[in-house]
Amino acid sequence: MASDNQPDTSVLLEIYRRAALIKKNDEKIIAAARSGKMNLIYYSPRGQEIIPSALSVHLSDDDYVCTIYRGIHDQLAKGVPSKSIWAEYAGRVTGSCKGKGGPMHITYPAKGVMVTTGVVGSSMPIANGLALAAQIQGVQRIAVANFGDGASNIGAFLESLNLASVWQLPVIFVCQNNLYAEHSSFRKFTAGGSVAQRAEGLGMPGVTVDGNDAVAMWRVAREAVARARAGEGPTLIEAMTFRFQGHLLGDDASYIPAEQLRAAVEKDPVLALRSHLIAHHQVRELTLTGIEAAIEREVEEAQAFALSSKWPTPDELLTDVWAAPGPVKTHLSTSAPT
Amino acid sequence: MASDNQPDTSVLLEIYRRAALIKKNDEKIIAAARSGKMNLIYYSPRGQEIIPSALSVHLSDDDYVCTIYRGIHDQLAKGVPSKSIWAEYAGRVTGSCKGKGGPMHITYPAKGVMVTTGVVGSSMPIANGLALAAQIQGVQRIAVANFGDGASNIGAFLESLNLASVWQLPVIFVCQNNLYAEHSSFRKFTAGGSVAQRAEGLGMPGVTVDGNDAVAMWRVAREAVARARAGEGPTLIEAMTFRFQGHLLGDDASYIPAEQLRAAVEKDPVLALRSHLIAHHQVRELTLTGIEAAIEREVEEAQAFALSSKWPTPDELLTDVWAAPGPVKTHLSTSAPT
Amino acid sequence: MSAKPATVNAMQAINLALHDAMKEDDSVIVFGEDLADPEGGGVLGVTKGLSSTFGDSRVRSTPISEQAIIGAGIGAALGGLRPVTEIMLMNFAAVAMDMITNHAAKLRFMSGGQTHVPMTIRTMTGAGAGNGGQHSDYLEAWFAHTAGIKVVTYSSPAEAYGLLLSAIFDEDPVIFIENLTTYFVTGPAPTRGALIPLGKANVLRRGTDISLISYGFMVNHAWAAAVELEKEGVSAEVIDLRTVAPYDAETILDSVGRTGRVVIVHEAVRNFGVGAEIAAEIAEALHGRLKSAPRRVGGSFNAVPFSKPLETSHMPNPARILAAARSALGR
Amino acid sequence: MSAKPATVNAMQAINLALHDAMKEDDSVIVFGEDLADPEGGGVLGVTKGLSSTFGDSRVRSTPISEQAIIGAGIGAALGGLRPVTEIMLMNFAAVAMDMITNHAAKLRFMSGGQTHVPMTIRTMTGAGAGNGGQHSDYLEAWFAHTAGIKVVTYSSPAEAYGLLLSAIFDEDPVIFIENLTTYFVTGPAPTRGALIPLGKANVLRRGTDISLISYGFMVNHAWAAAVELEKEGVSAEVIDLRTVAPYDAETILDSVGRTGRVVIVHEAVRNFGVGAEIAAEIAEALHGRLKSAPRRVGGSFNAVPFSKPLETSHMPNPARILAAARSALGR
Ligand SMILES: Cc1ncc(C[n+]2csc(CCOP(=O)(O)OP(=O)(O)O)c2C)c(N)n1
Ligand SMILES: Cc1ncc(C[n+]2csc(CCOP(=O)(O)OP(=O)(O)O)c2C)c(N)n1
Ligand SMILES: [Mg+2]
Ligand SMILES: [Mg+2]
Repeated sequence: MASDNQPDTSVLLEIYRRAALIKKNDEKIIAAARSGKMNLIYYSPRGQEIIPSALSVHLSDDDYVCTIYRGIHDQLAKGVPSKSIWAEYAGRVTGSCKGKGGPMHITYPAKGVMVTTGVVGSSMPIANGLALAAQIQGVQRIAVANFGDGASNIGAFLESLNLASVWQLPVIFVCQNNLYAEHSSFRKFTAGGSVAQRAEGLGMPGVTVDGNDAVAMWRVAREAVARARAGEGPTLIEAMTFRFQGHLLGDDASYIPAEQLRAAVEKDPVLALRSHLIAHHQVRELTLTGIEAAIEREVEEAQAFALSSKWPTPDELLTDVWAAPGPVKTHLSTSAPT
Repeated sequence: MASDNQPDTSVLLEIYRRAALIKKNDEKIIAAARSGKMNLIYYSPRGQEIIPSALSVHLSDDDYVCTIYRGIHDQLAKGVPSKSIWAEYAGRVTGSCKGKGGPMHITYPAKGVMVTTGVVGSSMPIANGLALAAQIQGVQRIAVANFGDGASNIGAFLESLNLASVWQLPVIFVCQNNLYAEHSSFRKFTAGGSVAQRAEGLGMPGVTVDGNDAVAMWRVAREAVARARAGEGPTLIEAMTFRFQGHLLGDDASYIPAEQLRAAVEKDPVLALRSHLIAHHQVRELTLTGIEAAIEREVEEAQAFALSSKWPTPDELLTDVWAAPGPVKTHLSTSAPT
Repeated sequence: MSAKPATVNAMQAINLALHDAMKEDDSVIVFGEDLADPEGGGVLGVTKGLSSTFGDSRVRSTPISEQAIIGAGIGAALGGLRPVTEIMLMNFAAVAMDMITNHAAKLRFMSGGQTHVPMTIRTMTGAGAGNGGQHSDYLEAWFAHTAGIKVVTYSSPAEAYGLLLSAIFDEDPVIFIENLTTYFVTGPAPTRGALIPLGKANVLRRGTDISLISYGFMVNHAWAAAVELEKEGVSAEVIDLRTVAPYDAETILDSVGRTGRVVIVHEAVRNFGVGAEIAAEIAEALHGRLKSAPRRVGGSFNAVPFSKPLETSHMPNPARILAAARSALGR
Repeated sequence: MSAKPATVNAMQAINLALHDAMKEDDSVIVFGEDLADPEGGGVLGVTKGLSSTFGDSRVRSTPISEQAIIGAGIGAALGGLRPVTEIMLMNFAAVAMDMITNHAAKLRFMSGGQTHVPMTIRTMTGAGAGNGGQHSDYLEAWFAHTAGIKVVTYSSPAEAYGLLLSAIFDEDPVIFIENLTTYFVTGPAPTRGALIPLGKANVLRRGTDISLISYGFMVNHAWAAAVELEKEGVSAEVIDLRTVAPYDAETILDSVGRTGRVVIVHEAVRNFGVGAEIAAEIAEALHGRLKSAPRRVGGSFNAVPFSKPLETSHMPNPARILAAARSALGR
């Protein structure tokens, strides 16, 4: 079935694995939060799993990702271990950020997850800088900036896209358009009605894609990644999707018309991909349940690891504020006194 | 000669009068600064006179204007008396802002000049608010935000245009594209190559016009003003023009190719309109010299007024920081204790 | 809005103040992200009902555009209205810092008094709920250092009502700081329609041995420390600044002049905080009359951490205030 | 860059520091508005020659996009480079305040030390040239109040060189504040290649009767006041903080501990300024050892006015420092 324009089965299976991993983590995090095992502010990515899963199969660990508070799907898809995230969510010293950052600031450089931010719009300017570093260093790395539809109305969006075009940076702007920004509907607050359309005036291609369609998303991402790696500059991808939960855990999403939500949930993109694999790629149910069982174990272990880990001690307040004291440069070696 | 699509002679004459007034003020300010009579930072609008002159004939004193450090043309066209500007430039207490604001902050509410700003991009968000006030109050006022081409790359541009569209505000965004932002050429730093093109993605019409062509500018402005007054929402006008002087007085503009500058100066828009009036509107030389003589007198008087005015006294430092002390509301009249 | 409940929380008090201000004066308008009723009347419901009552012209949800929000507030104020804008969380004020400090605060002065900006900026913040480094900061010192804008906050629901009304009807821009914890703490209902004047501190408790000066939710911690001190035979005066900037120097100097000892408390990080100005002013004005050095208690100097034990150690609490007070008292 | 001139101004010293840093380390990159040679090498020419020497990959002019500039600096730093970004004037830092304070300053802490941001932000400011309310402010107190970012400035060209080098090679973000007046004042040339350490104040002049503490161009005014005081038989110690935050408390407390009197001077408005923190710290640490109250001299509390006589009265000057010192000395 594989063709140049079609991911082969193994790739689709890997996309599914990542999406299912996100879905399972989400399920268990919500359960752990609801049961009081963990106390955290949580922004569920349920419904948006396919976007980073289909994108990240084109990326290596060296490629950079910046994401937002609603970012666990981006982090997991990029390879951040579940247990590092769980332990951070639980506020433990074994978390990716020693518990200092928390859910909104997951960082994991070994997998290229450099910044998770809580300020709308701020993933974009920083992703530019990561791409700039790669460009100047002459390495093949690219950078991905994830953000929401609501972020397309904040100033940093325009500044970032313009600069990326002017410098032809190897960066991809991925707008995960879930049609809501907190309680605000996309159409009501986004003039022009399209994020992708804003790209042209900022000198780069803008593509709208069904982000819940693994194949379509894989294709669009592949092209953007190729452009970036070839030094042809940035791309804006507007990946259409939908948020199954409220803005954050505890939000009942009453502002979303019930019909709209039901329709979206019925087309659950993770289940859709699962069915697609069985129907069109001859993948056996057993293969999938095997993958799912492994995921179940990983997530269970992550939870156990997190909840049995130690809390940080108060002295952690004083470290990582500045560089630890140490020797500093006192003389340049190349410009000696004359 | 007048037609619906053509300003009649009296209107064109008035546009010329405003443009000539700007040109003469500019000439004498530069002379006064060079001779040391006045000590100021000055951003010459020479070359851009037609834009506000052709726009402002569609406006009344009640309409609002926000402009930038390079704003004397916008202020004079809107009717701010030369002497208020001169006295402010000279730092005297008779200046429009008692000398406290200076050249970058000329304010003159009687003519609707509400804000002159020194921060790139900041005229736009504030103009929205003035338009919002008019919209809520149900009055016919509209607001104009002037800004440069360089300002189309700053975040406030996107935020302002989007909000103006979402709320359908009676505001006009006038980008005076003089092809340079300080020493930076428009093409090199503005991805996409067009400011007007950015309007569509932000839900409003964007029009590019030769801002140095009085008739074309008058026409485009008329349409935008009509749209705003009719409650049909905002318009972005990209008025192409050129800056004859450096960014500010003292800048030799060596970064501008000599040929480009020469070509622009040869097509001096003020002189072009003058010739046009004579050639196509049967205006007599005598009429024009009469206008010019009156202008000459006004500017001479403004200078004399400014230079003979008193300086502010140091106690002015303590006033206008907060409202002067006085009685404040202590009880609401409509919500009494129950 | 009918029967007056015996107790309200700060959310209800703020909602009532906005309601009463809008009813009082047609020029009061309210806008910010998610705050109109179609968007749920605010993410926590603080502004619920306003757009339904006063219409969607005067009460508007906005795109996520803090510069445009504050800019629109400035312009609307210049155009004769009394906008109440909202920056959802105080950290996001950083996004609109240019509009607030270079424009809202300065236009009166730079225009030579021709224009002014009677805008209120409501914003909310506070550590303690695990919101982490970009959602919890107290940044009032930035605004206090800016001439032309006032900083106001409250320590009880009733004061939230009266102070917010005064902010709205003030002729200058005011940052009105709300606090997440206070949203859920109830207290006596405000006197309907009564404004509490800006610029005047509130002496919550008279005392003779030491002055505890604070503002916002931390006043409650100062109060708790004072109660504890009483058990130790120490009479502590507790002062709530209410208006953080410009603050009521007279009341403070009078108090510390009498007690000779002072602890200043705020949730913002201690270093270069509002407490520094107050301590410096006291040290200058009362030199030779202080029985011990002025002390300051504030957040530890780091981003607000997420992990519960760290967040707890980061924040001031009654025990830390007590410790500072005891040290000031030489115990 | 060949023969060492006897004297240089701050523009030349800064240019030389940037040049030497770029030569030393390929990871040093420089970008900001108008600063590459095709755009004139900076509006005042401070960065002239850098792009021609080091190429237009490492030295770049940018669009007018302060958020994108600082964001790109943060990202480039995370990616292993040492970016030197430029915010043309300090007031425009307000536009990028979110990037600077919510991100650059906090990423080390929020990532649990996994990432850090060795970025320098050069910016320039200062009253005195009639640039008015939006182009003259000293805003260092905002950054000093933010954990994770340093504030550095200089009082002579040679120090501009050595301190800027240290800022560039520091592992944390640093705001390096330049001053318009200093661009045109010459002084002895720096020792090529020598860094001046951050975090350490410079005792410019030893004295026994009073300590004058300042930073930036105002150090020169403090010096002038000290010279005047000497004529009156008063021995004044003059301290240049060099690193404003975190500042060298040890040197300050040692000095004031000896002299027992202090005047703190900065151009920023006095209220809630850096001087407040220093005065508060001195008052706390040296209670009972001060011969007079700590005094502060700063800009008057208003936007910087345009009109010359107003601008002049707004700013600190030797006479005002002298007056404060005399009052501290009881004269
Ligand atoms: C600058 C800023 N303003 C406001 C907020 C509060 N806020 C948090 S998430 C959010 C909605 C963002 O929506 P969108 O960009 O569509 O992302 P989504 O949450 O849908 O993934 C808002 C307004 C913020 N975090 N930062
Ligand atoms: C936010 C901000 N950044 C930088 C500057 C410095 N600056 C002043 S004018 C200017 C160029 C603006 O160019 P443009 O918008 O084209 O207007 P023009 O001067 O050509 O009329 C710059 C960068 C500023 N005033 N504000
Ligand atoms: Mg969304
Ligand atoms: Mg321009």
